[in-house]
Amino acid sequence: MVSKMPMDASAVLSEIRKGFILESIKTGKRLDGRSLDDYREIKITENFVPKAAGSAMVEIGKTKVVAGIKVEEGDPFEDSPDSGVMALNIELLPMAFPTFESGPPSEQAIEYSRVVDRGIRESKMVDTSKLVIESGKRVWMIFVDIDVLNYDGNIIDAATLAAVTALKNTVVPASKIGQKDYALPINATPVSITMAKIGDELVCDPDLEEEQVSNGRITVTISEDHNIHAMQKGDIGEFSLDEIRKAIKTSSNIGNKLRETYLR
Amino acid sequence: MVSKMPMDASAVLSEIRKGFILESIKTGKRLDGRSLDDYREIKITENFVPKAAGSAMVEIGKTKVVAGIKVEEGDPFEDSPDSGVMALNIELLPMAFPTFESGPPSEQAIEYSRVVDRGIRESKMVDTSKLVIESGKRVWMIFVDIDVLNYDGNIIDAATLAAVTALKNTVVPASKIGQKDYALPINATPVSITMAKIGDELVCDPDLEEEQVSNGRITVTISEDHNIHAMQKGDIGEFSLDEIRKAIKTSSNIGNKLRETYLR
Amino acid sequence: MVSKMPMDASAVLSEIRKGFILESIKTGKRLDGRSLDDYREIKITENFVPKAAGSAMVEIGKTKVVAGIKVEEGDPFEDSPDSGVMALNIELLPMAFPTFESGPPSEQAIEYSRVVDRGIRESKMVDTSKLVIESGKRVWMIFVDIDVLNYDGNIIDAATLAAVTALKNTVVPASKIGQKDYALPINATPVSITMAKIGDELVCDPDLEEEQVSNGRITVTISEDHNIHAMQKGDIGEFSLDEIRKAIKTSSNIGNKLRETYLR
Amino acid sequence: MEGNIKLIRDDGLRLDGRANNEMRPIKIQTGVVQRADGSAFIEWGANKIIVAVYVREAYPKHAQNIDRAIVKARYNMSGYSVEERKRPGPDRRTMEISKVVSEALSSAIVLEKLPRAEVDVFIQVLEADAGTRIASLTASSVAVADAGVPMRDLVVGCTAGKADGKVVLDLSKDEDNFGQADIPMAILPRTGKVVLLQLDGDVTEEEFNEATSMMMEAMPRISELQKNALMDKYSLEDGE
Amino acid sequence: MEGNIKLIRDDGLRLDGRANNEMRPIKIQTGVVQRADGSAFIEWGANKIIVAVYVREAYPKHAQNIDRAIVKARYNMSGYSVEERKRPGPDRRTMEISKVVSEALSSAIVLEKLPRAEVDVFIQVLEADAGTRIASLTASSVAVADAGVPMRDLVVGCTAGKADGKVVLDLSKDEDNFGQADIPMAILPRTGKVVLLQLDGDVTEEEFNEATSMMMEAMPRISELQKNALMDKYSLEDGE
Amino acid sequence: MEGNIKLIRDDGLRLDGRANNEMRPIKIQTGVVQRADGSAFIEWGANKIIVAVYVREAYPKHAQNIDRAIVKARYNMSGYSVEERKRPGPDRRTMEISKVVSEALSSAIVLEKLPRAEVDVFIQVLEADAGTRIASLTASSVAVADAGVPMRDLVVGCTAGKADGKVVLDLSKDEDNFGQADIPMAILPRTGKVVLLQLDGDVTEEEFNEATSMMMEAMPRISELQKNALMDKYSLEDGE
Repeated sequence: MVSKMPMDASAVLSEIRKGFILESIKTGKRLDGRSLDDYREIKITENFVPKAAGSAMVEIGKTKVVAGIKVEEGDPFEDSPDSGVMALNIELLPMAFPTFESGPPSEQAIEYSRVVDRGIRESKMVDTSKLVIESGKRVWMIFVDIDVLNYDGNIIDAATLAAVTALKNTVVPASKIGQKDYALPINATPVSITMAKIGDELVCDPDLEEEQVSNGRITVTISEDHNIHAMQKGDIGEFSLDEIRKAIKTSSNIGNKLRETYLR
Repeated sequence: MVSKMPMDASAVLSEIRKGFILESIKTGKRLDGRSLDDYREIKITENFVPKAAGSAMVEIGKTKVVAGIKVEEGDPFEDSPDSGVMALNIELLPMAFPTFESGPPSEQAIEYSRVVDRGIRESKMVDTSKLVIESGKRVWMIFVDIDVLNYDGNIIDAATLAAVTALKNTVVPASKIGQKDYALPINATPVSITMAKIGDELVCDPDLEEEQVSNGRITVTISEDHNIHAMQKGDIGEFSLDEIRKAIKTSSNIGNKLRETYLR
Repeated sequence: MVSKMPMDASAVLSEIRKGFILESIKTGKRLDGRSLDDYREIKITENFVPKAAGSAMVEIGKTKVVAGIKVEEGDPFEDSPDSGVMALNIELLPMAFPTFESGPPSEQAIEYSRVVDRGIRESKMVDTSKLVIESGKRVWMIFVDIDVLNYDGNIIDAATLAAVTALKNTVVPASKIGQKDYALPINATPVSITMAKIGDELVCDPDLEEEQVSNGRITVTISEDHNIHAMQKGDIGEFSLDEIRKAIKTSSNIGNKLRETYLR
Repeated sequence: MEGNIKLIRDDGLRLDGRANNEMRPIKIQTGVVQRADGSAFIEWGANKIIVAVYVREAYPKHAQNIDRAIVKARYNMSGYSVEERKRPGPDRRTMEISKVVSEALSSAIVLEKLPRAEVDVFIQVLEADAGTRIASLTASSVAVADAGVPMRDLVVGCTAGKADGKVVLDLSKDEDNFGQADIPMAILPRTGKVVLLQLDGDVTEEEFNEATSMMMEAMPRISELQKNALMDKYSLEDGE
Repeated sequence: MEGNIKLIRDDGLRLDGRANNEMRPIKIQTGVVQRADGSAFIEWGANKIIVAVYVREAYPKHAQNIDRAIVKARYNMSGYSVEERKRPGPDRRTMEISKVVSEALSSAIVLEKLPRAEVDVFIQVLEADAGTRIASLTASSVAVADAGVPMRDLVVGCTAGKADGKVVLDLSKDEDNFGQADIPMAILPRTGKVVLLQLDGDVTEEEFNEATSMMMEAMPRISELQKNALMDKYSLEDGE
Repeated sequence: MEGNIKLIRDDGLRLDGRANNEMRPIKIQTGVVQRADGSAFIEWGANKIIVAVYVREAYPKHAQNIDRAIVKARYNMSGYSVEERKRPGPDRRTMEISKVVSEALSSAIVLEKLPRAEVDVFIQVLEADAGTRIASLTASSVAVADAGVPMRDLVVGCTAGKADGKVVLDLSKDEDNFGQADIPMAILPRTGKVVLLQLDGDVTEEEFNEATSMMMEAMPRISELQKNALMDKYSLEDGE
């Protein structure tokens, strides 16, 4: 489906507004009063969808996402007979932004999904070895569906927070197969920190306007062991190695704070 | 695929012609001489496709459809191990009308299919309990495919008539699995009656021009027990509750006549 | 996906250039110096993709294709329990020509695939009876994927040459199931000869410019038994029966030469 | 629709304790999708549905109606909204719902006031528990009004059906699955005109009449909730 | 194409009693799809195929040829037309048939007489019993003429093949499934020029020549049926 | 990414005999797809990848950027390029690679020099053996230059990762499958600025720094091969 009014998202931002954003960031303050490392207000509603096996609504400023988990029986992959399966998908719903379209996922939706998925998968958050029903034959499949309801920048961090929160309150419905329900076994709590490069600065948790003036985005996903489990440079733009190393340090600090505040 | 000459079907009807239709209906007579409750001439050719398990061509005026049945072995649904499966699909073939397109079914085709399907399914016409080969493992699947070859209004009634006729002459090919072929077990004979609201009147079996000037359509499917098994208000427009109740009475009368005349 | 700059491939050829081609062919010589029956230079690189079960790159002039074979376990067709399965597919990669598009295969790609497939299949080149692992249950499936990398006319012959060469060097990986690897059993070596009708002449191995001025194409696939296994008249245009019979004679002669030179 | 499961208790109430003509609780809220021109969130029993509306020039040009707006509702279910995980994208059921909801809204919107426009109504079912099409339409109507689209009236919907042989209002999930009929209906409350009506199952003429009367009685209460949701927003906006 | 099944009886006739060079019965009728610009219905043995033709401006603009028409045939099979239920929509086989039929018709239509136009030929196979592509093309040609599209000649088609080692005309389903070769061909009868030709199987040059000669002999009879179908319509129209 | 397989031999070298910071052999060639505006073929270890570039007006018009070019890379794998036959068409992995490669190239191309244009970069992986995205990007950059598209610098890429707990350069297939981390990176060598960076696995900050330093050291050698490929072509062209 083609979009109704073809438009480049960045076109909506006037040159004057762009100038304001850039000038402000040079001074270390952002237009909404945040310092460069500040996140917008974060609101988490756990178990937002009681019928799901786990769920959470996460709002970062006006960005709003819902993650819901379904746990179903399925076949293991041939090359990992003793491991459950996790599949994660972000839908950029057309309600969330004028240029988001119905239909198969866009490159943007797929990139976001895969970055969030890697952070969770590589941190070994979910202990998939405890999701085996019968070795090589039957395992639990964890479907993580994340819907973006309103888009105001920084989907990746909102989606990671929502998915991690939802997984942490997920119950495996083992009673369906005559066993006892049990909490999804969790080994780690990954947090992703996304920064935009605006002018010469790295700015945490960019809102939509900031994304529109940025030259590149970088995401770092870190778990409580302080190790890096996923990184992604996105969008057109470039970073020096120093900037990347600085991004890692920032992520480590802020990631810890977010984890302690929102993911206990 | 986009249509060749983008056009709104209603655009082809001149304002003058619309006026004629409306004026005429006010007087209780339609342009082709029918009274408000009259159907056009109905012609049914049974077993039109001898290779199918059952089939019929139905013409209502110039509207022409063919229904064909295939009966194949398949798996039952998990939640109904002792029941055969029926799937019904209407194809609005691009040959039937200039704006009908190839490709996946349109919303219109899907709505029509589902209305026809519900009338047949909810009247319990086909006794699916007698289509079980092995409980929970193997059942007969009844595929009802309805092709619209020429479109001149009132597809739903033509398709219902064609599907019901075809099902009534369907043979289950049980000899394929070493049993005896048998007639598809039939419990009821549903008939659908579709009316268009034109001006302040309800008009049975609208032709294409009448559909184009109507404000809403209503279909009622009734079987010989006089019970209602499906209803559908379609298209933009509105009905009073009185009109709807009148539509039910009309359907009951005309449905009986159609059943006796065409579906013995 | 729509093409970037909508254009009819034939539109790129000027009327003057067309005149040159036609005039030249009348004299029995083509613009590049070939006589009517000559092929362009043919270059075959066997085992171009060592990881595949078999492979070949074939260049005919500037037309360049790669065929690669994968051999995998799979289910036999219900109606041929004692036969392996072969599936052949040509991809007209968008890199090969400005109007080739990504997405599902075009009618052109499908026609080419099916003509190449028929020549190989009907000549009984691959002895599929020797590809059975367990009768009715498990067989070897031969996937022949042919990618067109650069398009300068006569895809069908290049693809047939590439597929036949690749099949001839294919190894069935039977060691995967505890048996011994073995060379794919080959019974015949089909060669396809494609001619274009240009003016009143039949011209072998047309290049792209010649295809653009031609009125019809004819392909004949012949194996060493001299029997015809596939024929296809393609494109808009017409042939007399005499021309077709002449095409068969030409194919028989040239096919033998190609087989001896390139497919020993 | 099977009838062999007991859906009415010995005390005459339904399994969830409701009387025959009793609705589930409903909450409606607007302004929930800031990016959109209008939006609404409805909780109807355990149903949770969010709707956002965008009003724009129809595109491409040849898809425009020069004298009126086109209304396109798209009913979509989240993967986690139902018992078995729903695969993304439309299916035949959701496409039919999108069509009847579009038509019901079109019957209420003053289409001629928005020539060449497309009113896109995006419906997302986050949690489904019977009656989603009617809850979606009821919320959509609020979201459309919230977007400032001129309407002749707010569409309001409701379902009735037959469970254990009795006519009941606002079917629960069990009643929907195991009852004998399901009748969703929507009206323009000012005139009482019906803009959506479907039925499937097995009902007599008398049962149909009983069901529609029951729904007609319930409609004003739901209509009130719609108006309150819109007023709350504007009074809040005034108060800020 | 397997050869181990007996397809020629001891009396030298085929399983269905036909001689080697004998066609199945053919009936052609026009004016069967009233909505279309032209149409035809063909029964060829047990094949039942309906064709409708629409002539219109090609759309979008950049898909037009400024100096001639585009011909687009679409061969489509009904779900019930074949032994195993056919899923709706094109597959590789039907797409190839659509292409060769389009090209054969294009070779007969005076394309330059209809610049910017698209001739849409919708072919629906209601019952299939071997030889559908040729029966489709033969009927399409009548439907195109019925639509008033200028043609140099009516395309007429036929098949021959090899069954039990013998060359036979107009293959039956069994001969198609179990014979050794299938050769569909179509010509413009005035000039005898070939506009469609395909072959698959195993034939010698001599067998090919025998098959094509056999088909050439049969063509005029089929051509006659096409003309009669068109004349019937017009004489009927005159008579009304 | 599992760590239970031995990837470093007792002599400290890797399974294929390379030292920690040793690359696989690389060959680059241009002018391999004559029809295209630019092209390149890269062999990187057992990887075989061909890239062709077309520069054209973006279509349709409303998809154009009036002040700069759009870059669209499409990474595609041949059916026979991997262990298990790959079905044709994009999947989620290939779509992500297409996106990051497009963005990396966009960061190097002087987009403003080609207003309204689309630079189509078609990448075909004929044989895959770990590190294809980086090899594709490295070759794409050469193909784009070969097409005469103005660039600020040739993008050059490389991977590092962790295998058996040690940081190693240019992962082999086994190291990719059974190692603990994979870090593809690409830079503009003149400034050292990073235009592509991904990571998945498990690394400490120190290991990340070691890996990136190792890659930075290797980049100039790969960059040299790119330049030679372009020079070879032009010297050959001069020599002809």
